[in-house]
Amino acid sequence: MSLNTAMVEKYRNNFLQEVAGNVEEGDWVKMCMQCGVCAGSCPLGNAWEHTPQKLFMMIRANKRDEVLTSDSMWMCTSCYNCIVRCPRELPITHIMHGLATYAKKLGLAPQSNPTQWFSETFWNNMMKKGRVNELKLGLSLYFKDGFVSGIKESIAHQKLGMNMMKAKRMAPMEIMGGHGVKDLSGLQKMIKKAQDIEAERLEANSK
Amino acid sequence: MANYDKKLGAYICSGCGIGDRLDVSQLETTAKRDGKAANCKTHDFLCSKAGVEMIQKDIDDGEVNHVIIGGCSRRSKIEAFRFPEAAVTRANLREGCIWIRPDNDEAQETTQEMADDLIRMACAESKYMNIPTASGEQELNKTLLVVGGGITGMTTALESAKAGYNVVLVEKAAELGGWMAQLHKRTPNKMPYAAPQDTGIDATIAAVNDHANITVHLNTTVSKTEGAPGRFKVELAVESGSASTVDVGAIVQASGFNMFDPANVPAMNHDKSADIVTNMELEALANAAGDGPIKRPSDGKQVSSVIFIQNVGQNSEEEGHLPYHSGIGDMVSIKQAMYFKHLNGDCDTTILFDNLRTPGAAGEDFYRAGQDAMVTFRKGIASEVVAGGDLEVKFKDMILDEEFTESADLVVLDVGMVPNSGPDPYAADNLPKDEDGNPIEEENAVSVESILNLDYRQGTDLPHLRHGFTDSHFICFPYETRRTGIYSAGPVRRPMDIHQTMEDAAGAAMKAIQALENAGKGRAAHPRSGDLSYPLFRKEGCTQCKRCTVECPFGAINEDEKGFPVFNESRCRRCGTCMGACPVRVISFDNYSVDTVGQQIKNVDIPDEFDEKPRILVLACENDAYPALDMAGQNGIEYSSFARIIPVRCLGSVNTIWLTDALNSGYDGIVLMGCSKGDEYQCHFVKGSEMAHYRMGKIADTLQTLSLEEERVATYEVAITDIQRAPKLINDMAETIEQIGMSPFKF
Amino acid sequence: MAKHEYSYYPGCSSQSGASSSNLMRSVNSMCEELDVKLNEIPDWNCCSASIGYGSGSVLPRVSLSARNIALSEEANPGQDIVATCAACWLSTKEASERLHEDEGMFKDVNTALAEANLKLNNNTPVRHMAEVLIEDIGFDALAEGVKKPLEGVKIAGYVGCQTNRPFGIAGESFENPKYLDKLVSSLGGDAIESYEKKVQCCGGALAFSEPEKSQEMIHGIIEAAYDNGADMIVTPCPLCQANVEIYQDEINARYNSKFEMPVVYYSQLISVAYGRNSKDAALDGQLIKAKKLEEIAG
Amino acid sequence: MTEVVATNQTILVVGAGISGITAAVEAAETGKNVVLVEKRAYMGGRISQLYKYFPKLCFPSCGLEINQRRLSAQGGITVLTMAEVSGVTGAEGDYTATVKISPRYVNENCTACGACADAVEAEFDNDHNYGMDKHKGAYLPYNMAKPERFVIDPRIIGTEDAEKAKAACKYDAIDLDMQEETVEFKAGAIIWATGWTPYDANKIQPYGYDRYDNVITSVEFERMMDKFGPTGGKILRPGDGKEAKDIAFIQCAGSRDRNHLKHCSRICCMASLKQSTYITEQYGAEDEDAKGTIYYIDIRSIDRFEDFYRKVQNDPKISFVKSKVANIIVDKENNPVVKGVDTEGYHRYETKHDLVVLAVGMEPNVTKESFPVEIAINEHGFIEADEANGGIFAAGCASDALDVNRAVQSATAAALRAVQVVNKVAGAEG
Repeated sequence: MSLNTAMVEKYRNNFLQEVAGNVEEGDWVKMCMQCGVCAGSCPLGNAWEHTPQKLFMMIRANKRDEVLTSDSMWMCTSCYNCIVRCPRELPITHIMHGLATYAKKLGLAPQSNPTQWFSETFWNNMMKKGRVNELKLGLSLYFKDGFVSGIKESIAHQKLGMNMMKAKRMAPMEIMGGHGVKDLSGLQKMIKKAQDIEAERLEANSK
Repeated sequence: MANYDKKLGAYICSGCGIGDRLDVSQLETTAKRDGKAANCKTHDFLCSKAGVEMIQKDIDDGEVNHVIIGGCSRRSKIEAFRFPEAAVTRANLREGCIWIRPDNDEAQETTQEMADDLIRMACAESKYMNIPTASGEQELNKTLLVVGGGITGMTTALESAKAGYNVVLVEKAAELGGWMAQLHKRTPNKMPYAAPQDTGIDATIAAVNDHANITVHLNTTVSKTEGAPGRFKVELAVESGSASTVDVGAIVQASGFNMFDPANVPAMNHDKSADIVTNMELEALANAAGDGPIKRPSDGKQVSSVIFIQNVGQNSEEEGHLPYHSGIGDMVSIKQAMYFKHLNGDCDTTILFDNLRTPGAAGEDFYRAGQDAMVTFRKGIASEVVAGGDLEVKFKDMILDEEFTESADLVVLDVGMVPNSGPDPYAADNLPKDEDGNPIEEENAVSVESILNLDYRQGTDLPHLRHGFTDSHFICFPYETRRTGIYSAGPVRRPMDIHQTMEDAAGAAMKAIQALENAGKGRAAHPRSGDLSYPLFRKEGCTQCKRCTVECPFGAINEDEKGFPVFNESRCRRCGTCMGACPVRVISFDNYSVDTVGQQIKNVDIPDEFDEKPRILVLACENDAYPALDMAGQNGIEYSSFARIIPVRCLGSVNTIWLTDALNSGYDGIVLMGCSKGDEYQCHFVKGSEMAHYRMGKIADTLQTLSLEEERVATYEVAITDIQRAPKLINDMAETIEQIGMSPFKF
Repeated sequence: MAKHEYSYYPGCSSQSGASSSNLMRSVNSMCEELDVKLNEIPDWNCCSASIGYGSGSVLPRVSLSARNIALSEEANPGQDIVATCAACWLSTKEASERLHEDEGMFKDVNTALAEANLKLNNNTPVRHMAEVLIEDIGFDALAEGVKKPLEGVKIAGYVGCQTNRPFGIAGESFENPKYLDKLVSSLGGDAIESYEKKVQCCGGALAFSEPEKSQEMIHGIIEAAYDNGADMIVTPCPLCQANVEIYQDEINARYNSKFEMPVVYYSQLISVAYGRNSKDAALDGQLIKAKKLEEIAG
Repeated sequence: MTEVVATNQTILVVGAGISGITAAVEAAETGKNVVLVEKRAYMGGRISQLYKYFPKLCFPSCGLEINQRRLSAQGGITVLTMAEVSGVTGAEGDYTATVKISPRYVNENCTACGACADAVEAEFDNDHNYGMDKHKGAYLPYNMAKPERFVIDPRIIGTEDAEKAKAACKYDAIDLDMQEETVEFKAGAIIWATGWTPYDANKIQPYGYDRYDNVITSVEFERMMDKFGPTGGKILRPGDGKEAKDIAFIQCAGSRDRNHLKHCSRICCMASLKQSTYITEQYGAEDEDAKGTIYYIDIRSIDRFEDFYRKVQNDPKISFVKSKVANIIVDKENNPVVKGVDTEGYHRYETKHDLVVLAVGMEPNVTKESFPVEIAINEHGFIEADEANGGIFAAGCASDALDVNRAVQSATAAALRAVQVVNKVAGAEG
């Protein structure tokens, strides 16, 4: 049984409880009073199909699939505007991140969403050396839709790249390796452990 | 009535510019010659210690017992010019004369005339008034009657007893406690406002039963109440048929409420399923549960999902619904939702609300506590509860803008409180009217059984304000009922929760205690608190026309077997509406009578027609219009020097004879200024202004008889804030006179 | 000994050859001038920024920051951690705060850290360089050291998001923080106080994935600076700096505008005002040259 | 020297707003001796700064007139203005209060003739009008101020203005050497009626009250309607003095907000509903440009007031948006533009108005730290009824966020509780 199915079974008619138990800061969702200040404060408000406040209402209304497959929370730029204005002090930014992560873990995150993809690429890039390699990150983004479109993208951004290089803010040699953490294995073991702890907990919650 | 030689002393202040603007020695002469004031003195700073001492010495020496102050307004320097052993009148030379007139040579003559008249008027008033003393018929009865043995009544009783008074507590049912005794828990009244609390009702009942100063009468109703504050005689009827009489000084009505009948909202299908319950019915289920889970009535299944529907039949214009809101229903539902969270484990608990009404500090804290306990709050309007094995609630989620159908084991309806207030004495006046002006009967008219059975000319119970509640109409004076010495408390007054009701009970107890104490001394109740005057009545002149008994805004006046009025002085609020109503002018007060005003009118000097100096009589309510005119003076707003302003207790006290006399003696115009009337009346005596307007509607006949133009008399509603408008109304009249000409009735 | 000493967390983008290497250079110059010594946390790792959320969930992300704090505590005991990047500062500070509030998480994190033979005590304040300037040095002291006042340079202070929210600088408003304006004034420049986009998000998180969305936001930020007469924008955040500066060509193409608005760091302003040359102030790292600063720097 | 005659059968009432006045008058009319202490130079408190009451739309000065008359008619009340209770010792039935009285520089000789005000020149922000206009260095706080006595602003003391004021007074009422004094007296019970203060709108940064001229508070709006207020009774934009016709009311400005006041201030919904009627009052029903928008989370018109809510809902000029406004910006004409999302069905708005009125919350004036004795105060700063409070009772908004009607109710109840104490003392003393 997939984790998703197990969660559906476990929480049945109570998505709010599921969110409270498994999503980063999800326990706060119940405290929303539907004032809408987050919705109005989001700089990307126009892009959201469901605003944070509406997502919270949908959670209470057990609209599980709609919430978890939504691309809305992937619009979050982590600007924290909602958090500082929320009259109930809900950590909305974190809840958005948490919902996104949770959806991804359950395999429900919208595959087509570019930020979802970028986020993963960023993480993988970072995990390779313990520090981000901006050049590789950029290139991998350009090439995300295949080699041909990657070349096109690269050409389109060529001027920018050249300028950055000229200003010594981009180093072509980075492609060969670049900066990194010395104790890479320690770092990776640490992350693995943290991931395991979370995974076990989620697994246990689904029972 | 007073029986003493009046010694008038006129004291004229020349300070505050009065001496600069007016010929003060002439004023003194006027007071002596026209005002017949034996003792006349001028002081350049009358309110100073020396000035006041000068007056006091004359009083102490027996030279003067009627003091006339010519200086600032009666609203100014009240503390300085308080001479309790003398009758004091004031001629308003400052705010009412020099401050409203331009300081120039041209205006000097008319300003002086105005001042002279003000002195004449004050002297005349003084001459015709008496120093009021209590009638001597008072009784001090330190016992209160409390009607209703719920939390309101019990709290009233305990609070009064704690202040050292005796209480007779009457309860219709066989036990004390009322609705509160049926509650499983109450909403919290202590920080941190996080969980339902024990009601503590048993301890309250025990405290009432144990208190030496409280006598409890169960299974008892009030079958008759007669008398007045300080001397009410109350007949108590016991269910068994026996009766007794108690004497009490004041009464608190704490007759509570009934629950709205959900049958009035058919879509909720309350009668179709035992699992659709009202909020009060849920309390019984919670009590029955003990410490175990709440079970649904139909089959005893443990409730695992419950939906609360808020606002059922409330705040609605639909037929059979309540036009108001109980206000407490959301708090109650949060409390009850917590029952399920505490008793039924993982129970899904949803509250469908429209506007979540959890006000104040305690309210918002409790709302958050409910959310924290995982109660689901949805802004949703329920359209129907479908009865069946599993109940279904159809509603529109207002946030998601979507129709939903959710099933539940139990549905709880938040139904409102309906006041248990007895029949409204003025029901017919208050009913909404159809196009022809006939009252439309309200469908859900409340209980018609009388609570107090008052033996009053104007009905058996406290008048309703709105929707059956006996609340006060006054924001500033929430306990002012229209029956002196009888106060209502708790949800009969307005929907309220336990915390508020207990505060209200203490407040009502305070007022009741105050009423009986003052009745014992012959002092008037609010708003003329402390006034010792009372209606005097010349029976031999009375024609038994009953106008006074009908028009008294406070239902104070009864009729004896022959139809003569019985004034019940401690019920009287001293507004003088009876005096204004009396066609044969047999009603008066020591300090306020047809003469005290009539003689002021007569003593104004009326120049002859060719002087082109009209005279405008202004009768201004002392609570609102008169202060507004004072403040006009304070702000240098000018008005006609032809106006002669007389403050009246209430426009309701204006007797048409004053107008007739004024017109006959050559006044050119009359302006009456009372408070706003109608549904949102601001008249402190409730009906006074309305009565006056009604009476003035008929003045046209008088004018016609005298062949005078209708425009010569104008009646206005004037608020205390009409500081610019009130002077303008006077000036308008001056202009009108200029247009239509002087009165032909000058001598 | 230097007057002020801190444990320094430079972050990925400040490394040589990275997008805000110019920040690093100007910070070094600034610190020399202010007698501030920065001791780099040895073997620091990426904080994963906010965008890490998609793949890294809470515990891994917090562990990343916890590792940096633990390393700092080990190598630079007793020194406050100072970051120059808003995202680095926020991630680290937020991790530290959450670990203070959540004992369970603190335990979990230490379990994870043990895999790397590290232990977190979590008693180290985490601060942004702006806090050091404002709180430890102060505007008055900053003004005293100015050798070449930035006279006549009109500068819009763009604070952005993460230096400002949710923590911000003590005593400053989230909606209208004034510290950059005060800084500009202290350096003798003209602060554009009516600049109303100072806390508007630049959409950095979406710059790569959904550039049309972020560039719309950047457009507004630059436009408001122009409308208010700014010669340049100053910012305390490398992500903001990069976003607002480097896409101006693309934005001009998209919106048919002609922006050429220099975007600099506070550290560059200070370096110039304190008399350092263009190179020390890393003005050569500008894609859009801050000519007025170059003129002053000589 | 101010003399206060008091015994342990005296009731001390702190604060002479509507609650304090009510408590004092109710107790005095029951024959009790009362000392009423007021921090301001005049009585009346917040209600003296209101234009109208809800739901009747009547004028607060009307009831105040009666109350002030009741107050002066009673010999039993001693009023101390510009006075603050600085210390309380003792216990129920036997308190000693220390009261600090600031110099008014005007004694009881004052006839309120106004000559001093004519003589002085300096002007200061007028607190009665929330600083929207100025008063002179010698001034009567407002038309109905009681005691009806002028005040010399301490800021002119030592200046030429002070000497001019003194010279202008013919009644030797100005005493420039008046000093702060401290009086001590007995009281059996104490009623704490210190009321509330409007939440500081400067702190609500997203709404830019500190930055935008045309964003004002509800209490300021109230002053605008007063014909003797700072705008002469007109609704004018502070920014440019133009008439404001399209007015936004923002609810919960500082209330129900953990960044500000956690509690619901109860009155603001009704206050805004009331203020929305001022639009028609000012411009008439026919003026199509005149309209109001109420942005709210929940409308809490509670109980009998619901019919007032319905009345406003039926007013075509007034619309309701269920939304906590996210922030306000201004356009080039300095018009406030209100931004947010209508949460009923998700509608994003960015609406320009002429004027924004923030329905600011009620902050209790008491703080636990400032209280002279140990007392039960909840986290919101309101005094709770508690046995441990002894003979000290809260009245009105010192006890909860209350409207006037409920405040008076609370004050009447507090009067009884004080009467209970002094009656007990009287009983014990025979």
